[in-house]
Amino acid sequence: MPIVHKGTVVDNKKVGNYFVLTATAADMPKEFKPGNFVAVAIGDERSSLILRRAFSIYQVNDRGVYGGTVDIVISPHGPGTDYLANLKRNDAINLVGPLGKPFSLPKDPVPCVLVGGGYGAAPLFTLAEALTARGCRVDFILGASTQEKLFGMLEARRISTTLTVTTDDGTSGQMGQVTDALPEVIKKSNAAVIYACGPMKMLEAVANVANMHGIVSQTSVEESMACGIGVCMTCVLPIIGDDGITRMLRSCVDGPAFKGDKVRWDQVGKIPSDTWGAPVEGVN
Amino acid sequence: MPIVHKGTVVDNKKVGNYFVLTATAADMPKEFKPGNFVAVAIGDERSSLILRRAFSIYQVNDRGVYGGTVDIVISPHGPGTDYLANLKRNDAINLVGPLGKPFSLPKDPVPCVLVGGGYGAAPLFTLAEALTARGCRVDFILGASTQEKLFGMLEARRISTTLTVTTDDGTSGQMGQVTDALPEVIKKSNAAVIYACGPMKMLEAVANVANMHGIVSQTSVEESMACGIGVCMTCVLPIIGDDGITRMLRSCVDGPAFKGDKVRWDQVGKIPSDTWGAPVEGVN
Amino acid sequence: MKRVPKRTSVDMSIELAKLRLESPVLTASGCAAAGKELDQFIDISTIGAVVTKSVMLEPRSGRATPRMAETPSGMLNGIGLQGPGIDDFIEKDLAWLNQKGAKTIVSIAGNNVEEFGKVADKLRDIPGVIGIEVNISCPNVENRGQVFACDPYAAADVINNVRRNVSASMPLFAKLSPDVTDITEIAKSVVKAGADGLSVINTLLGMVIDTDTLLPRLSGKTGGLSGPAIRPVAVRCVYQIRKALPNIPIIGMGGIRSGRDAVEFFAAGANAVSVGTTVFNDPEACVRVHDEVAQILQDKGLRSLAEIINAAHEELI
Amino acid sequence: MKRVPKRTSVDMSIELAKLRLESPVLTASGCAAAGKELDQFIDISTIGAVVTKSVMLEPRSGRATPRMAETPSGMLNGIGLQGPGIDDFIEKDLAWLNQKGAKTIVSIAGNNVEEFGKVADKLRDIPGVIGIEVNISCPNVENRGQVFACDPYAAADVINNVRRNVSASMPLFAKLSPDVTDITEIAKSVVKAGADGLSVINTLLGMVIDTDTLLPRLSGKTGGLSGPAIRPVAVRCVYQIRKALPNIPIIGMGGIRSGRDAVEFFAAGANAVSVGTTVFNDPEACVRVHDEVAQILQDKGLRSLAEIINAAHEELI
Ligand SMILES: Cc1cc2nc3c(=O)[nH]c(=O)nc-3n(C[C@H](O)[C@H](O)[C@H](O)COP(=O)(O)OP(=O)(O)OC[C@H]3O[C@@H](n4cnc5c(N)ncnc54)[C@H](O)[C@@H]3O)c2cc1C
Ligand SMILES: Cc1cc2nc3c(=O)[nH]c(=O)nc-3n(C[C@H](O)[C@H](O)[C@H](O)COP(=O)(O)OP(=O)(O)OC[C@H]3O[C@@H](n4cnc5c(N)ncnc54)[C@H](O)[C@@H]3O)c2cc1C
Ligand SMILES: Cc1cc2nc3c(=O)[nH]c(=O)nc-3n(C[C@H](O)[C@H](O)[C@H](O)COP(=O)(O)O)c2cc1C
Ligand SMILES: Cc1cc2nc3c(=O)[nH]c(=O)nc-3n(C[C@H](O)[C@H](O)[C@H](O)COP(=O)(O)O)c2cc1C
Ligand code: FES
Ligand code: FES
Repeated sequence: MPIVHKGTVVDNKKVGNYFVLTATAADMPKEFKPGNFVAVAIGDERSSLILRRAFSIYQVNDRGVYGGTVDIVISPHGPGTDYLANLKRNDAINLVGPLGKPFSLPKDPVPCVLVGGGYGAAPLFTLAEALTARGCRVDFILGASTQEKLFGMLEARRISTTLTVTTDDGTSGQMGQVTDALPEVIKKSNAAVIYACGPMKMLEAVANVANMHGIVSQTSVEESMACGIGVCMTCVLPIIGDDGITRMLRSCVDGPAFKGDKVRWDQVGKIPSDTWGAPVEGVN
Repeated sequence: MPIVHKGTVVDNKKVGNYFVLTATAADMPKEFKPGNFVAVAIGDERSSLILRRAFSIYQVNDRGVYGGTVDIVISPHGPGTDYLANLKRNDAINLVGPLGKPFSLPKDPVPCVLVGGGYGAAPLFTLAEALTARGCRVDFILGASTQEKLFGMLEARRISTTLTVTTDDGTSGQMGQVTDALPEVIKKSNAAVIYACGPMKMLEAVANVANMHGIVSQTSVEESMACGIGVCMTCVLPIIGDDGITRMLRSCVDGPAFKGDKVRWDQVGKIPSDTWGAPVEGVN
Repeated sequence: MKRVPKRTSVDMSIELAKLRLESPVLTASGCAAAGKELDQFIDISTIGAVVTKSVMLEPRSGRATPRMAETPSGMLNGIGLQGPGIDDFIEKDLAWLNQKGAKTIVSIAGNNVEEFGKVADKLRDIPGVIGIEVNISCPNVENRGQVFACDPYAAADVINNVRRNVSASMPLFAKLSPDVTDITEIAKSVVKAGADGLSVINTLLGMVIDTDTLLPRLSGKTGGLSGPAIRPVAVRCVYQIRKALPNIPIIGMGGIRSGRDAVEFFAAGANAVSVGTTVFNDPEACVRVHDEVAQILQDKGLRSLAEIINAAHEELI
Repeated sequence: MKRVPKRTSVDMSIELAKLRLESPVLTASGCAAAGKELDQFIDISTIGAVVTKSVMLEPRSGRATPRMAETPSGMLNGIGLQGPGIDDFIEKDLAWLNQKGAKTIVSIAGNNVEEFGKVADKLRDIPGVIGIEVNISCPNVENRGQVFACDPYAAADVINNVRRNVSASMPLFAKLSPDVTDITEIAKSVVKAGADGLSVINTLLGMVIDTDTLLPRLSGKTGGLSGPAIRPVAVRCVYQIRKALPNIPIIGMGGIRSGRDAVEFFAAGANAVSVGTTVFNDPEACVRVHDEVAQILQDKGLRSLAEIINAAHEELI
């Protein structure tokens, strides 16, 4: 069960272009599963920003000196993320979580490739641990536009069989995109599942590669969210159900991870005309 | 000329029920005269509180290690004052000032009584210095509901000929109100002018005592202000002009100090029917 | 631990149309889905009532994303009434609410007057529905037509039709839009047509433009503005309607964030309040607001909420 | 040091009705008095124009205090048009503005249709007045306090009368209220009656209740809501009017705090903008907003403000 926690910032350090913020979080770590996220309030009741911001949970610790804590990775680029990046030790921070469906884990100890784009890597490290604990081989691919925007290279190296790094500008690893490296990694590792988190375009490309190789992908999407808890219907995208019918599902409670072959990638931001309940005339 | 200054908090200490906040203020101290106030923003552009709050300038320093600074006294009791009371050293603070007409000083070195109610004492200390510099005798009366709400006793004692203290509950000084002590102080000091700052009811009572003694009073009023710079017309009260006509004057630019006998005390919060431009039918 | 209202000595129960509710704080339609998700944070059976997301006759996909934009102290939404349709709603959502012991006010919407009636008819004799809120004011309907709530005749037609399709004892609340020249005119019209009470207010029509693309941020271009930003407009609407209709039950809403905010609505004339957008910020808000109101009343030395209702109308008390 | 707009390579000048202004940023009526106080902070002659506080025929005391209440990201005001009357205004305020070289748009108001005409007539042949903004968002004393701007006929009557009392070349702007069911109807009506342009929007009617006394906070009970809170409503109004009247000059306003906010208005269809409530927070706002808009245009690689006006209307560009 998610909780609302009035926490405090334990630490907030700059790492490349990002900030890794540690906050007290009471019982959240106990409830946590890889793939969950938290919704963070931006300021107190004086703030003009009334919507929470969603952040993948990067790490949890339920036995620290501060009791339970969670770590999130912040990419500052707007009013909310800027605010959080500037928080200091002991500042108040209000979190709701853990939220969202966790990643589905394979029943058998099959090889898995984890693909993270930029801060999208954040939820993959606890996932890697869980997979490893099940005996899965884990190979990592981290990509970003440039070196500063890569996240978690050292850690990925530590917990994976292989780590492949790509940057668009070649400042670190191979020049290119994660999907340029993906087929090779799939081949070498004999992957059965691909997990991916990052920009929507990357997820689409990863899902396509997985489909082409006939293997399962789980993509953790990032849709604009107002509530994060499933009550507002802002965070929807077209997902094909087991019955073959496309529905507008909430990424906050039905996701954020969806099977890559179930997302209508080319129709994200639209209502496909065959969607359950779509307007008859096709207007929006 | 007032300026808009993006300053920082140098210090913020609790004194009784109040906080004395010191902020960098660039050239404000050079322009300052006793009786001026500053308008302080509550938070940055993320704040939902968009109006500034007015505070009497308590002290200025134009040669400190931080350059120019101003001190204000904060009585926390609402969202804006609570916010300011919680500011810490190095926090950002945005000030506009110095604002308002300064107190008028007597041309001759006449005895003056300074009456401060609660944090209303704040603007009186620099005034006392200016009066003393002109050779005026200064007697102080400080009053409050209770001891914790008295402000500046030590300082008042230091810069005045006599200090009289009153509290409603008798926790410090005489039990009673400032006006209970005032006639005696007027008599002893042979006062020619009374300066007062504090709650409106106190100002009214002080003005009445002054009138009864046939001496001049200057009362620094506190009306709810939206702009503090004279452009919004929210801070008005009925003031009798030299021509005998009552006008709704802005306390931020025509005051905050007005001659006590020119304020229509019983009509504050109303439009007296003989006001310049009053509605003909007397409706509001 | 799900939050439940604190027990106090203050009587927080209310009379609302033909209803008696233990708490004056309800959810707002579209801001609590059908209660299930919120029940992780608060015990949904302990709040005044769950007002469900407006449901239509058929399933509905809603609008394309982006469906929302944050605004100063508020937000703009253009969900487009995504929902499962009334049959599925009754079968799943209502069944869940009943099993939980929640009090449910079902919000209904329609593309035309007839549809409203059909949806209402489906709710006839369904157990657990304590009231129906008729959303005649959603500005987001994809149908280009004028909003029902902006025309006294269209608004009355809808209420009339719904009234005919429900039992006489079923409390009907008409939900009004503030986007009109005179909201009391619409209020009078729907009351005459058979509404037992009024829900005041729905969102204000607004637009946010993306300064990068220079195009409207929402896929539907305009959307509904909600949150604390609109509170003064909502309080004014409640006040005006209470003045015009001294006895009509009113559910007040629009930007309620705290108990103090709710007290403004009660004083203006609301008999109950709905908390909408604030739930996105604080999933426990409905219970917290209840507790804060009780505390304020206690601090004032009052024994019941009833004592402050209409207090801002000196002529009524 | 008074702040003045930074020089940049971006052409920030605009055409507005028959006017050519060097900056698109004006003050908003009632939020800058007659410019003198702001001239301590910014060089008032360097902004687009000073729109003065609405002036009436006779001196006016305004309403009793309290005249304002702060609201989430906004404020409520009920000043009641305090002012010196048109004669005194011309003699003192306008003389000062002229001496400073400011461009002045005089906002006028009246208790009835005739009064508007009389005030306008007084301004005939007075040098330095580059335009007149007609504040029809005030109550018509002769018609039960009905606001002129809420009725297309009353609004047109006022504009008609003013038009007859000024020279044909004098640009007239009608200032519209958002408190109407269809703002484009009022817009069309006043344009037909002779308005050369529209000022969009005035405040929204609102109320704040003091939770201690349980009574309305303002002496006039209701007041006008302004500030960032109302921006989405204002942008929507500008957008709707631009769509309905593709060529009418529009001064956009309502909650502009930053250059980004102003860009929303330009994209929605405003040819110029007024900054109101924000001036209370930042006395330098008119110049700052100008600078920020110029910077945004420069960052977009654009050479003139004209390139973004109407950009949100795909059909118009
Ligand atoms: C499941 C999930 C996990 C995420 N994990 C991370 C993470 O680990 N690190 C990180 O830096 N960011 C993460 N994000 C994105 C992050 O939530 C947005 O960057 C952030 O909300 C933007 O807020 P802002 O005020 O800085 O920017 P603005 O763009 O100004 O935000 C304005 C509004 O839009 C919403 N919004 C805008 N972009 C997004 C977005 N991409 N996703 C959700 N809401 C959005 C905001 O919540 C806010 O209400 C995640 C998003 C989701 C949905
Ligand atoms: C000239 C002047 C000098 C002042 N000097 C001091 C001082 O030295 N120390 C001190 O603690 N306070 C002083 N005040 C009062 C102080 O400005 C208010 O207490 C403060 O604005 C209240 O803000 P709030 O958010 O805490 O409370 P709220 O009551 O919630 O304020 C809400 C709104 O009302 C306005 N407001 C409410 N009360 C007042 C008031 N009394 N005066 C002006 N605006 C008000 C606020 O500016 C704000 O916009 C002074 C006021 C004036 C006019
Ligand atoms: C995301 C969202 C969805 C909404 N959906 C509905 C709806 O389906 N039916 C309805 O009558 N009102 C709907 N509303 C309006 C709210 O019920 C409420 O009237 C309005 O938001 C004002 O209250 P608030 O400021 O507390 O949110 C919705 C509001 C929001 C923010
Ligand atoms: C204190 C105050 C006084 C105002 N006085 C007038 C006025 O005299 N005439 C007028 O046309 N508008 C008046 N307005 C409305 C503003 O000009 C403007 O239309 C409105 O406030 C919206 O813009 P803003 O959000 O930038 O303030 C006033 C607004 C405020 C806040
Ligand atoms: S963010 Fe509200 S339903 Fe997903
Ligand atoms: S506070 Fe605005 S005129 Fe005085």
